[in-house]
Amino acid sequence: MKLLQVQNLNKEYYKGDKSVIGVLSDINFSVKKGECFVIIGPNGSGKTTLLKIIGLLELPTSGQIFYDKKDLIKISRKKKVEYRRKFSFVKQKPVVRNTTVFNNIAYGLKVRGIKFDDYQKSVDEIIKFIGLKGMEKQNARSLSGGEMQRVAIAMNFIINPEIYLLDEVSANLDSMNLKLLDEFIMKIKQDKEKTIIISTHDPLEAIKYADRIAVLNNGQIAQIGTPNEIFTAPKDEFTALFVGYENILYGIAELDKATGLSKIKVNDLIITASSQQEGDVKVCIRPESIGIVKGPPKNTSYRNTFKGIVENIRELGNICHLIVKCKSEKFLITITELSRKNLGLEIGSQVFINFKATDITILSS
Amino acid sequence: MKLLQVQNLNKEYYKGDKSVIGVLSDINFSVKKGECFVIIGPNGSGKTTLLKIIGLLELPTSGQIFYDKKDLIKISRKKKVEYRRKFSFVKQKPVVRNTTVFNNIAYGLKVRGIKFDDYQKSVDEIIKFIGLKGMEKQNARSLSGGEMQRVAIAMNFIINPEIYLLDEVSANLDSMNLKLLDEFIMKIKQDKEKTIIISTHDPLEAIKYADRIAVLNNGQIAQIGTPNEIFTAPKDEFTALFVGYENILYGIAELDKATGLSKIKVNDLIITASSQQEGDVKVCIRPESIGIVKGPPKNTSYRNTFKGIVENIRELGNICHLIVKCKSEKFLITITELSRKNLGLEIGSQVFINFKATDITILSS
Amino acid sequence: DYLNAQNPEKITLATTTSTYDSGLLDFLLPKFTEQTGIQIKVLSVGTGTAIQYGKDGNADVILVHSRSREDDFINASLGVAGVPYGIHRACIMFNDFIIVGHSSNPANLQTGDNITKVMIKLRDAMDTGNMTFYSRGDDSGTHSKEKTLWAEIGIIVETRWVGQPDRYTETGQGMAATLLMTWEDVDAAHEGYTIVDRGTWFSFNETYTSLKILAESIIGEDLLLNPYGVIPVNPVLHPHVKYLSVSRFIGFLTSPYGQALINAYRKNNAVLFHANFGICDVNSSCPTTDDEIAIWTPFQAEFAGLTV
Amino acid sequence: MANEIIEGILEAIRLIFTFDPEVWGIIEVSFRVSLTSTFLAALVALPIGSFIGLRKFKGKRGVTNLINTFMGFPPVVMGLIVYLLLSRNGPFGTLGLLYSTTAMIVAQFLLAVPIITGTAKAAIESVDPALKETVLSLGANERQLWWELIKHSKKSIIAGFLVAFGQAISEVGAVMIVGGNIRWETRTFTTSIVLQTRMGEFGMAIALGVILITIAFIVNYGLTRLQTGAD
Amino acid sequence: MANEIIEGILEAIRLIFTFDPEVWGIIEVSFRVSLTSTFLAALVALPIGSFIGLRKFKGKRGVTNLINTFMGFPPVVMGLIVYLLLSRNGPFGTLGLLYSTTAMIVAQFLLAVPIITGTAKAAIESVDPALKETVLSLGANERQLWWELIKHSKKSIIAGFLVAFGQAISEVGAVMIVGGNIRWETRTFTTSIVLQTRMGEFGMAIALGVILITIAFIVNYGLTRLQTGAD
Ligand SMILES: Nc1ncnc2c1ncn2[C@@H]1O[C@H](COP(=O)(O)OP(=O)(O)OP(=O)(O)O)[C@@H](O)[C@H]1O
Ligand SMILES: Nc1ncnc2c1ncn2[C@@H]1O[C@H](COP(=O)(O)OP(=O)(O)OP(=O)(O)O)[C@@H](O)[C@H]1O
Ligand SMILES: [Mg+2]
Ligand SMILES: [Mg+2]
Repeated sequence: MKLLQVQNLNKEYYKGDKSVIGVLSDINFSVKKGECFVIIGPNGSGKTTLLKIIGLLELPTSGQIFYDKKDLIKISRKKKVEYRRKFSFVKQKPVVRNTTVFNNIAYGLKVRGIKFDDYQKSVDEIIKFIGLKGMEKQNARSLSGGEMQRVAIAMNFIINPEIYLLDEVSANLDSMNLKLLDEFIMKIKQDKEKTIIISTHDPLEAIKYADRIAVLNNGQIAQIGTPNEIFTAPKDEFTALFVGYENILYGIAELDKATGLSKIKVNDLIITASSQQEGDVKVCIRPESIGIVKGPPKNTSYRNTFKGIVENIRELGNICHLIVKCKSEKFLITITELSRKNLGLEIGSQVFINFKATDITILSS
Repeated sequence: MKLLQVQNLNKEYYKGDKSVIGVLSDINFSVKKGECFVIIGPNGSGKTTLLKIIGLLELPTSGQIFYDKKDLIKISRKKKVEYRRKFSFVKQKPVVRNTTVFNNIAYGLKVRGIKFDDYQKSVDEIIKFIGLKGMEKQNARSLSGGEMQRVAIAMNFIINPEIYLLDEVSANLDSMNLKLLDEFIMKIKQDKEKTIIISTHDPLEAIKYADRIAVLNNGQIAQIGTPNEIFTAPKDEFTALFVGYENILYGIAELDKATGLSKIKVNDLIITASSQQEGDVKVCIRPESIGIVKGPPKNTSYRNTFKGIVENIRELGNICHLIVKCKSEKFLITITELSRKNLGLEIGSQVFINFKATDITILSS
Repeated sequence: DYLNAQNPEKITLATTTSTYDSGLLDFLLPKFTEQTGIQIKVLSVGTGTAIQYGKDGNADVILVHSRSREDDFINASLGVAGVPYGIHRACIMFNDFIIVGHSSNPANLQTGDNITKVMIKLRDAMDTGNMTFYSRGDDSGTHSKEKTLWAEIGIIVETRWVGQPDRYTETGQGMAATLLMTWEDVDAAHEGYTIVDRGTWFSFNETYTSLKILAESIIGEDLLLNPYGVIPVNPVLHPHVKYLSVSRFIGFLTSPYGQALINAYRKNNAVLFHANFGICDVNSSCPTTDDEIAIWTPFQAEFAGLTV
Repeated sequence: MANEIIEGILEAIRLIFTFDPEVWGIIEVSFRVSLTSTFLAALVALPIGSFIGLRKFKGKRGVTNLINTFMGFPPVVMGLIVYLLLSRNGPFGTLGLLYSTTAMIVAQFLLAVPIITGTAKAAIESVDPALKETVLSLGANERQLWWELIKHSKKSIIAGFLVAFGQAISEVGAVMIVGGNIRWETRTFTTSIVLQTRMGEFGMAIALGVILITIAFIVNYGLTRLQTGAD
Repeated sequence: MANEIIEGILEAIRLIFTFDPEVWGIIEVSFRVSLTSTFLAALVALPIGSFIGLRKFKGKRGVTNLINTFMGFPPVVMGLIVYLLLSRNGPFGTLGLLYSTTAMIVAQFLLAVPIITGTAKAAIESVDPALKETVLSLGANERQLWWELIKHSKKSIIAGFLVAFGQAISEVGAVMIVGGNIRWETRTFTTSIVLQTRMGEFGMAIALGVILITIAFIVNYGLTRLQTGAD
């Protein structure tokens, strides 16, 4: 079901010298209810502008945005408030009101007419969750970069919107707080009623969260697809260069009590990982992490070894990309040209691929 | 030569409820001329506060900062301007003046009394360098997050200060612009007269730039040392958890014309890498990237294979850390407990370590 | 305030600043209120404004000193549709004008100079640049009087000294301010002279000690006299005015008691106003007609027998 | 010179401490009229000023100009206009409001509205647009946004209010015309000062000025606490 | 009512287009005096206001209060004080400045200084402290920082300036006392309006008001372009 549909969207700005510059041109995509849609693109590609237009904070020069078949661009000022309340918007540069942390987080509820007694508990809870317990009364303007980012996240998450718009939401967060953010987002993803649109310039973030990815380049959409499509089969050079490559597999993880490792069933392969996840997961293996050996390896620390056939070879200077098919799964592998020559690899060669249980990233999906 | 010396620095703030909170306590360190000093710490640990105090933008509650033996805290308002001009300060959240990109970048030169004719060329050049050619006349307030960050960087780099203070300088930059920043910083590092102090919460950034690292935890310095010391021998659990682990080796790279690969001499080891760097470099190999085999591997895509002895084993649940000594270098390696048991590894075991030429990061140092 | 406006026991008197500022009203009015319970709100403004207030019906009664404009005010043909703005003027008192200047007296005014001579001397001194004449230039009673005096020697001030404030300064302000400016002008080359009513003069003569009376009315000359008239606003035109209370007020002013009070009022030990209701000789400027006397006499009864 | 000023100050002290009923009446009228008119003006002007500051519309520059011009509307003329309106033969003559404190409040209100409108507009326009976006994105409706921006630019808005109050309390032209400077009723500090000046009582005029300034200082103290307070 | 106003407007048009020399003289005096005094006041008040806004010091609240109070300094009292200073037996009597446009400029200057100081202070204090930090870190000295903040809060500062100018051009108490309302010399719009009012010539008074407002509108148009301009 298409919840949000962006059609023929254009946005132009006047530059200082009054010449017109197109920032977004002919943007078309739609987002389904319950989906996590990631917009990835380099600096200045128009991500923030696009999110702002969707969030009804800016007007497009032309084009439509349908929400449940209603064109949001055309509605009245008053109606806009109503629709804006269906969105939350974590800004790239968080701005907080000149008041306490508590009041900032409570604001979204307050403007919706909720009474103090009714929101106090949930605000306290979320403050605890983002690790700012004890700072409720501090003026939010005096927070550190990461603290403020967390307040901005809490501010927007507490209002429990239909659609979350997150603009480079992980900026300024350290590794621990990134995990917190992951938890937040995963929780939302579980709720099939909630839709997420994230913008980022970080391919890893896109992999982490995306059900689908749109690659934005210079105000135009270069490619839309699943993470696997984007990362293993980029349509153009820009996408290839910008997002890089990554093996992304979907599987079901089971914890092996004896070893403390996860066994992940990916179609007809079983992959071992040191993370302790269970259930539906995404397995990410960097093409650089996979090694190739000719004979079946023995006595190694590589927990994952699969037999496969080289399906394709792309030479890229001193390195090359191999596509190796192991049973029904394909792997993208980066090796040096030297290795390829030494091993005498050609299309059709039989090889064994090797990767460590500690060297894969498992994301719940 | 100690250029900057921070002594017994304390900073306290009043919280909303008027209780006092210590943000920095008893900070002591010194920075040598020409050094790149990285302060790493989680959100809210006090990095920004520390940099602001050094940059004379905030007063400490107590303590001294000596610059060339002069205590900067005690000098007059007027003198402060003079010393402030020796610093540049890229803020965590860039703020630009409400004027064009050009004027923003030129501002630091203008306030130093330099005439338009004298700075015009260098401003134009730096604008080109940061990829904002054609946007000179755009109001800097309307820039995208990454563009603004680049303007902030250019604004501060063009004034050619003695000491660069960079607060989470890479935030908001996409991968291409990160490379640009690397170039900038490396260029400064080559100039032995220039000193850099960087704050970050990203261990990789610390590795990339640091000559020395200070780990800040909750307003206190947990450890100061070289990247290698910090990343392979963290003094406490906090540091270990926060910075993670990384093998960092120093060597001299030579390009092998025939293969297009680099040969890096690290003491008595030669490491092969697919990057095409030459000269003094830092070699970073993630502990997860290194595999272990019992017998000498043959016919593999692993360009780097070294014989070594297991020196130490640390068990960490389902995974464990091995320290393997290969000739005079030590490697930290993460494998699963299962692998260790299967391979029967004990302290003193002889093993071969394996890693791919494509799976190491080479940084010029 | 709204209620007060409906209350006939409160009437509004619009008057010129000279009567109010001299303190006379503060002396008289409480005595009236004491007798009748009628309170009087005083609006002390310029002559023109006082008359305008009367015309607009914003005052119940006016007390001014500009004979020609008073005549216009009660002139039916200048009213609204043949109804005059005011009726039954009563002249209640007068004082006189004097000419003051710095003691160096460059115009060389002499005691005993008649008014024509005084004006000629002033004109000559002004023309030679030896003095400045300070005129109120505000169409007030005093200003009208001044213009009449110039007209006596054939001068029309509007055209004679136009744009020459060094010789003829129009202050456009009240008497006090004009007197002050006359005093301040110390420029030896052309020292200041002005015409002032004796009431105001007595409020300031001890402050501006360098100013002296250089000319005053000589017996038998009424040109310098300054009669004050009180006129009720016409209730035919403005039905809301409290004509009855106003009539009692005028009865008070014109009664022997009121007249005696006026004569008794002193400031700086000087008599400022001379009561003249019903007196008809040259020295009182004889402004009240028999009709008017007849109208007000009945209202005086209320105050019979009262003594100062 | 020194004479008059010292005399004035001594007289001021004497008047205050002898609780001269006339002086206290004047204090009451002055502050009641000026505070009421300024507060009422703020009620009207804040919404208008912020509306103009917030919205973009055709003719905005013209409106801005008009407001700026009306900031300097001569009080005397305003007094005249209100006089003509409230005059017995004017449109509202039957209300009988002329020469009452109500009339004075009306005139000062009209003078204060443009001042507060203009400063509020400028203050609202100076707010960082990013804050506006944030507040909107959190679901604020126009009224809530407006209130947020007002709170944010509190300092400048209070400064504008203080200017308007200052002008009101020190204004003389309009209150003189529509109030009539009637003793015990509509006499204010300023009309009283004018009267004393006219009567050559400079010392007394200055005494009244001293008292006015002193009380204004105390009133401002309260308002200023708002300004330098919480923020 | 309607009479006087229409009559006033017609009279205003007639006066302007017949180039009545007296009216043009009044225009010249009014605007010269008020513009000069406001500009001079801005020169003094901007540095003071921003200094107070920028720095933290002991007694800042007291100073703020004082400024706010002096925003409402009664022009009549200011007129008196300047009069006493310039009077023949006052300390500056020998300068012979009384009843000159210079004296009027002095009085209006003193009235405008607190208004501009107060609004500038509030405007400077409303600037995001992060901008201040950035400008300082780029090496600006105090003067340069100050100028940056002024530019940044341009809108509110111009609003303050416009208020001060508006008050100056419409002020009557002080210019009347120290200028003397001398025809052909120190007569301004407002003193003239007062005179016409005293004479009961309400129509003429309104005519002058209309002309004043019209010209003020044109003057403000220029100043407002600065305010809504580049920014
Ligand atoms: N008001 C404006 N006037 C002119 N140009 C603008 C304006 N706002 C944005 N732009 C330009 O539009 C382009 C897209 O901006 P946007 O903020 O959407 O980029 P982004 O993809 O979010 O980049 P980043 O990753 O750096 O945040 C940029 O080049 C920016 O300079
Ligand atoms: N003015 C202030 N009042 C009260 N607390 C403050 C103030 N300024 C900073 N703090 C607190 O001091 C601590 C350190 O802040 P600082 O900005 O130095 O952290 P940081 O290390 O830069 O963090 P981040 O990585 O999030 O930017 C934070 O907890 C912050 O809330
Ligand atoms: Mg962006
Ligand atoms: Mg920080």
